Amino acid sequence: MENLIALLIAAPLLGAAVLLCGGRRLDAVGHWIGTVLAAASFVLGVVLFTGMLGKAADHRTLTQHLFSWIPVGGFQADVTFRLDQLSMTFVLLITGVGSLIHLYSVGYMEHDERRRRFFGYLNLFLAAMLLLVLADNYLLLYVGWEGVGLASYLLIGFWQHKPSAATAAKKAFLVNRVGDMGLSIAIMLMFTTFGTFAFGPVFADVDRTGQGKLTAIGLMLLLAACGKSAQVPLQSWLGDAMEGPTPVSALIHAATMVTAGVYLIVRSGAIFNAAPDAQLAVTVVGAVTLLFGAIVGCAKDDIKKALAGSTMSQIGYMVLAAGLGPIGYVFAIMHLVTHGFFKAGLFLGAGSVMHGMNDEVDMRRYGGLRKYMPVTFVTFGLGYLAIIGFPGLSGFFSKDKIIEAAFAKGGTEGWILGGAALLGAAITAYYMTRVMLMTFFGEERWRNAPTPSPAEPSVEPAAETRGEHAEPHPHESPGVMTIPMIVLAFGSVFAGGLFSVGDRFLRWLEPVTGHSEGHSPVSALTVTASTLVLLVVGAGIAYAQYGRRPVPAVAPRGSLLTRAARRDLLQDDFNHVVLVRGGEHLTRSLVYVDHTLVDGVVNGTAASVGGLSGRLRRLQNGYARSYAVSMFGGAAVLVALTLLMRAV
Amino acid sequence: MSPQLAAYTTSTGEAFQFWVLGTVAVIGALCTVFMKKAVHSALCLAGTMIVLAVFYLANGAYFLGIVQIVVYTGAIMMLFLFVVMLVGVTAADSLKETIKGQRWLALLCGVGFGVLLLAGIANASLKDFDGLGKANANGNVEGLAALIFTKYVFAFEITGALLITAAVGAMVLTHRERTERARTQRELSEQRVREGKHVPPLPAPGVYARHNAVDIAGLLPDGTASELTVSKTLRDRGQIRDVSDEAISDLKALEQRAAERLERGEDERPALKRSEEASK
Amino acid sequence: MNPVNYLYLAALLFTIGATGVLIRRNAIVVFMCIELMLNACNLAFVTFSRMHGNLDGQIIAFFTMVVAAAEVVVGLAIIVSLFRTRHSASVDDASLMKL
Amino acid sequence: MSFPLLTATAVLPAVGAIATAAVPAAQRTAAKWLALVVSLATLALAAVVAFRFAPGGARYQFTESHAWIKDFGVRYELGVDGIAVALIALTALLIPFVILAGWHDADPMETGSRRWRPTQGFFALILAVEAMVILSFEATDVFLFYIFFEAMLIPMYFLIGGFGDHAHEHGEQAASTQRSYAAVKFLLYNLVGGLIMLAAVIGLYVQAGNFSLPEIVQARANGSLHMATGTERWLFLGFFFAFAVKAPLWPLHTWLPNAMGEATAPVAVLITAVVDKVGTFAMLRFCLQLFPEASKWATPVILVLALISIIYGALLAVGQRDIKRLVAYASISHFGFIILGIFAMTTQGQSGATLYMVNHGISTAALMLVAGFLISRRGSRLIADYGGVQKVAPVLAGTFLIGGLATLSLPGLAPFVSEFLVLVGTFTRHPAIGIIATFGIVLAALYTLVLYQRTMTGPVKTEVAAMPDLRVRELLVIAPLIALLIFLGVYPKPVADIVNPAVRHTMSDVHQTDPKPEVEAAK
Repeated sequence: MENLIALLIAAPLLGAAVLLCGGRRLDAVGHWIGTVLAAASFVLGVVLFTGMLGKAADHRTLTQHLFSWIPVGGFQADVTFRLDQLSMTFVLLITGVGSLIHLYSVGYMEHDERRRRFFGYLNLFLAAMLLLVLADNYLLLYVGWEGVGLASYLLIGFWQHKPSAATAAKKAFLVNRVGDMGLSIAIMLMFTTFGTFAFGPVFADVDRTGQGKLTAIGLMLLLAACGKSAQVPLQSWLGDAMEGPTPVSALIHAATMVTAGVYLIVRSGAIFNAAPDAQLAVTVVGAVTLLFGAIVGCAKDDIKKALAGSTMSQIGYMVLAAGLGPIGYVFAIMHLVTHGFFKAGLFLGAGSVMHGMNDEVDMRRYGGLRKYMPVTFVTFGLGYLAIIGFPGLSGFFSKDKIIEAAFAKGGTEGWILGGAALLGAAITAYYMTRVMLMTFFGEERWRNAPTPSPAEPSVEPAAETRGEHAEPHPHESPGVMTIPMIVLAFGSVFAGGLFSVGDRFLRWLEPVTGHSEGHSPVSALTVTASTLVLLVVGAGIAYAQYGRRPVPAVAPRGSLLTRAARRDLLQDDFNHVVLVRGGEHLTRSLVYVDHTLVDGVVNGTAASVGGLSGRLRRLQNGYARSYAVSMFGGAAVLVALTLLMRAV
Repeated sequence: MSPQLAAYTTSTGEAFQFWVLGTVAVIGALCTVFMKKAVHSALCLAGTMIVLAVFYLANGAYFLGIVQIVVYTGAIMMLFLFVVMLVGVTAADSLKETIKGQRWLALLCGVGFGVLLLAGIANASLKDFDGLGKANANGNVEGLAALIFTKYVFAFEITGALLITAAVGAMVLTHRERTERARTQRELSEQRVREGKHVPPLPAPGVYARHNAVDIAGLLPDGTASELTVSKTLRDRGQIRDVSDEAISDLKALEQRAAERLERGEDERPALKRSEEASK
Repeated sequence: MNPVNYLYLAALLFTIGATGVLIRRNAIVVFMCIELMLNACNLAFVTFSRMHGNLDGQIIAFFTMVVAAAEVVVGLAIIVSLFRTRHSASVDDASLMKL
Repeated sequence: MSFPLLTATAVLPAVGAIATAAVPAAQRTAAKWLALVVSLATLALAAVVAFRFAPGGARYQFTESHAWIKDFGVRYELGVDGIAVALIALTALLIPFVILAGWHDADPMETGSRRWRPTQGFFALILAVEAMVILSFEATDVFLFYIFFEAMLIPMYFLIGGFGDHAHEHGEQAASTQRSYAAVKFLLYNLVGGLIMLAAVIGLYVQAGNFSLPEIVQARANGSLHMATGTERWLFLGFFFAFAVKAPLWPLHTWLPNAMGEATAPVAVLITAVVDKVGTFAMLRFCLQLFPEASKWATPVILVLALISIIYGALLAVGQRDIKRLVAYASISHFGFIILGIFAMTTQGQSGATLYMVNHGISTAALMLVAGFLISRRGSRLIADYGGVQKVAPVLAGTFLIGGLATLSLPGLAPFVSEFLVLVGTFTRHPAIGIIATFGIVLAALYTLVLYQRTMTGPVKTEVAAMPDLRVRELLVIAPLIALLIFLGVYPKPVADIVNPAVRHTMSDVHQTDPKPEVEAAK
């Protein structure tokens, strides 16, 4: 049984290798190879899952030791996989959603001549992500961690001829690198503290070490999580990441990779449990981000960026939950899974819309599409209901639990966090309704000439590369694209219920993450009720704004907040001014210093020597007579010396 | 052998001779250095050498004395003179120093070195002379011969080889290999025409009864000298004797005298006119 | 008078010759000065041979003369060829190792 | 006595160099093939050394020792420990690729050009460098080492000055002047270092009475050879200066960008991947073993300098306009890491540093050679002259990206292992320095990705529109390097096992042990 674990990773890895090295002769079948291998990994996952279900709750952890990776003195890093309930959950999510999105991409990327490479990258991503969740020690996890970063870099920048895409990819990688720095420092800290960085021993020794070390480790892990999961302050890359093809946004930047941060925190639960300060930081980050993302999501007219903002905010929820400790771990993961379903579905829906609209992404040029693409409309709609937490759908269960848990943390913190979560729910309802209305309802704004909107200049290259610019003829997407959407829609409808009935999910994960019921100051019922009320309010406002009144084709100037939100709350401007400009100045001045100062000293010495020898050269004037003088003088000196010798 | 040679002090005769000729030698040496013209230097040097020859004799080196006169003063100095002629007898090089500080350094070193030498000799204990009495017992030349052909025979042979080599070397050095074929008259004339200057042969030097004329520039009608008329070698050596001004003054004198005569007789005037026309 | 004076004379002549070598530009004169120095040496040798009562000094002087003869021959040849190439017998003009 | 394996490994390329140089001008291609075959044969010999080397066995193996200059006790003494084996293997491995990559660099240039470049000379010089480098890795006699340490400058000088790359913004003339400037700078810089080292070598002889490294180390260990503190420090500084110039360590680095910028890509690889390694290797072998106390005394300063090198080199790499100079500054940053690891005085640090030398050699070779192919196509070194290459030459772009990713030490590729080891090793002793050094990985990502973005992505520039993709020869050069990068990234154990014992010896020489983790201490 254990030996199958490696195969989980091997399958997509093989796919990546074959597709990337295979060359053009694979262009015809490449996408199918990729899809099949992803599916194979999924099947394998299911097999392992069933096998795991067969065992007792405490004996479900499988480990597979492949080989010793870096053995240097006390530093022993092995390639060992660990498959327990937590990683199992992720394996199924990753491979499942992954396979579906592979299938979807077959249709979506049909017209791209580099489709083979696209699937190669997708497989690479799957492999890296699986490595991340299956690793048994932090260093191996780090490999997967950066591996997904690489895959996301490649996929965001897949249309590299678009400067915007290339820039976005670079930005994503760099911001992630900052997070990775946190992870590596955390690993070093673990090594110095515990002498190892394998999960088991580290968690076992947690109680033997001081508070401070653990807090430091926790904060470093949080930094890593912020980078990968686009949490404040490292969230700026996610919006730009939407430059990538939509399936990528769905798989990497909604369902799986961006949730890695949550996985990291939950996985390191033992450490965080022992470091309350770090936990507090985590919750704060989560709360801030969930509001931040929601606000940004409200202002964006680009459908994908709006969804990206939503992703940010939803992950904020998860991080918040993860920060709550044992109360929240399970719900964090649960929301993570359900979110994986509905957000992937939403993105695929958005992709399908764009597919039908010549890659127009500006929602102000959509409208009334429900007639033209019914399947997309229905699936998207279900996803919408799920995310806003419509009673009975996935989002309702998971999000509701998180809000309760937030309150359950108790004390003022509990109130603040819970309040933030509630507010977030309301805003979520608002911006999602807005998206829904602008896209599928209202009059058909795309009828009049589709001049590219000034707000989204990056659209033009996309349009000219994939499909010509013309009056769009919205149409339903082919089967390969709709089927995954339908499946995901099912997921987003039923997953929540499936998990929550009889706390299945809770009992499934408890052996790994542990669980404790917090005593909530407000009853679960109150929370649910207030959530629903806020939900209605948010949706209502959105309807009032976008359902009743016609939507202007060009975005109005909007209030100060709106404009700020359109610019990601000025976060990018800050980065630009402080980091980019500053960095440029720094490097330029350093180049100058290196050339004038450091090198100048060297060249100066050389020049002075040259000058001196130039002066000495004058003595060698070539006149035999002056040489003769020196010889004669020398002879005289010698005579003098001999005489002196005799005298002495 | 005169007994003085063995003595610690020499005879007053030799002393007298030393002081007189020594002075001459030093003066000669100084002149060698300070004469403007190489010829004079050579002659002064010859003088010095003869004096030295006398000193050799006085020192009992009869053979060397003669050799000195024959080889040095006779052969070598003549060789010098020969070369001096070749390079230019009357070319006087200025004693003005061109290299900065050279002269002063030279004098300084010279004086210093001299002083040191003299000091060295002075404080060397050279009081006892055992003279050449024994050595020259059966003739100076025989003595030398005995040494040369026994003890120094190899050195002797080698010097022979050296002389041969030197002779050959001199020939090699002075022998000029003609790299290109000598140009014929025709070619030369063609070249002249091509260059377009001096198409006719160069003008002849001015000829006057009272000079040998080769080194005298011919005069242009206005009485100034023309370089072209003197051979290149002389020009290089700067050995052109310019007589234009004295010629002009002669002409003046002539006319003056003619004028004096004219006051007596009118009949010469047309002749003078005629001569003027001729001169035009 | 003590024959040592001959040595003093030799030293004087040698110094004069050396100085001449240093201050004269005409190669021929320089060469003459060298000859002067050689002669000064010879005088010294001869005096020494008188001093020590054996003829070795004279022999050396003799050899010196021979070598001087050889040297003069070669040296003058060099001067002549120099003069041919540069049309001057000044040692300063030959301050480069090429024409 | 047994077959002198080490001598053979070094002599083979030397002989090959002479033979190559002797090939008549007409058979240019023959010379190339000869050089290639010789280098491959050397690789085979090096492989034999590597595989017959017993990690558990004696410290120095395959030792050879013959009297050479009796009066000064100079001996022809060879021997390799694990570190040397790894580096010899690296050298022998890279040279064939260098030769293959420079296959056409030394062809006589087309008519109308000023210079004729003797092909034979180019390849002969490369082999000569190989021989000297290998010998300096093998020598256990300080004086012998010094000789080759210095001698390898001469062929390098000619390689840089004689065969520079002609892509210059201001034309051929400017290129050649720049080139000779760079070559002279390289030579003088290293000669000065070598001179100071010579003084130290003599000083060492005065102190120890012989040049044999093992004997001196032994004598120092058992106290029979005592050095005054001041003396030891001066000698240490003498040695270290030379190695720091060669390595190069800030602020002695300025010769590297010129040299690497002006030299052809293969020669640049030779400089940074092979020759410079002698410097860091020598720090590990001579500085630490001969002068343990002085090394400990100087550690703080050296660590700071290394730290400056890391950050400074990375920042300057970001600011470069010239591809090759960018790689050069990146290398400076990496050498900072190596030196950091060496003087962290921990097992992880020093093993990591040794692995780093190997991995950096391979990764830089990959990146630099692809860059060379790129430059040879466009005829310009300026980043600004490129754009959208990946559209026209995807394979080239891909390999370039992999090289870049190796340079930013992406996990899964070899450099990550070594870099992380160095960081951990430093962190365990000097946490602050470790953390600051970690910023280097962010900067590395910055300069690599900026380079890739500016050259490979974006709209296709008209000048590169007709650019051909990698040819077979070039693929032959790059593919193995990349495969090696991946293999060593996934399974570095073999190299680590060879290196570890040697590092353990060194650690004991400097009387150092790894700090214990807190938990252990608590137990």
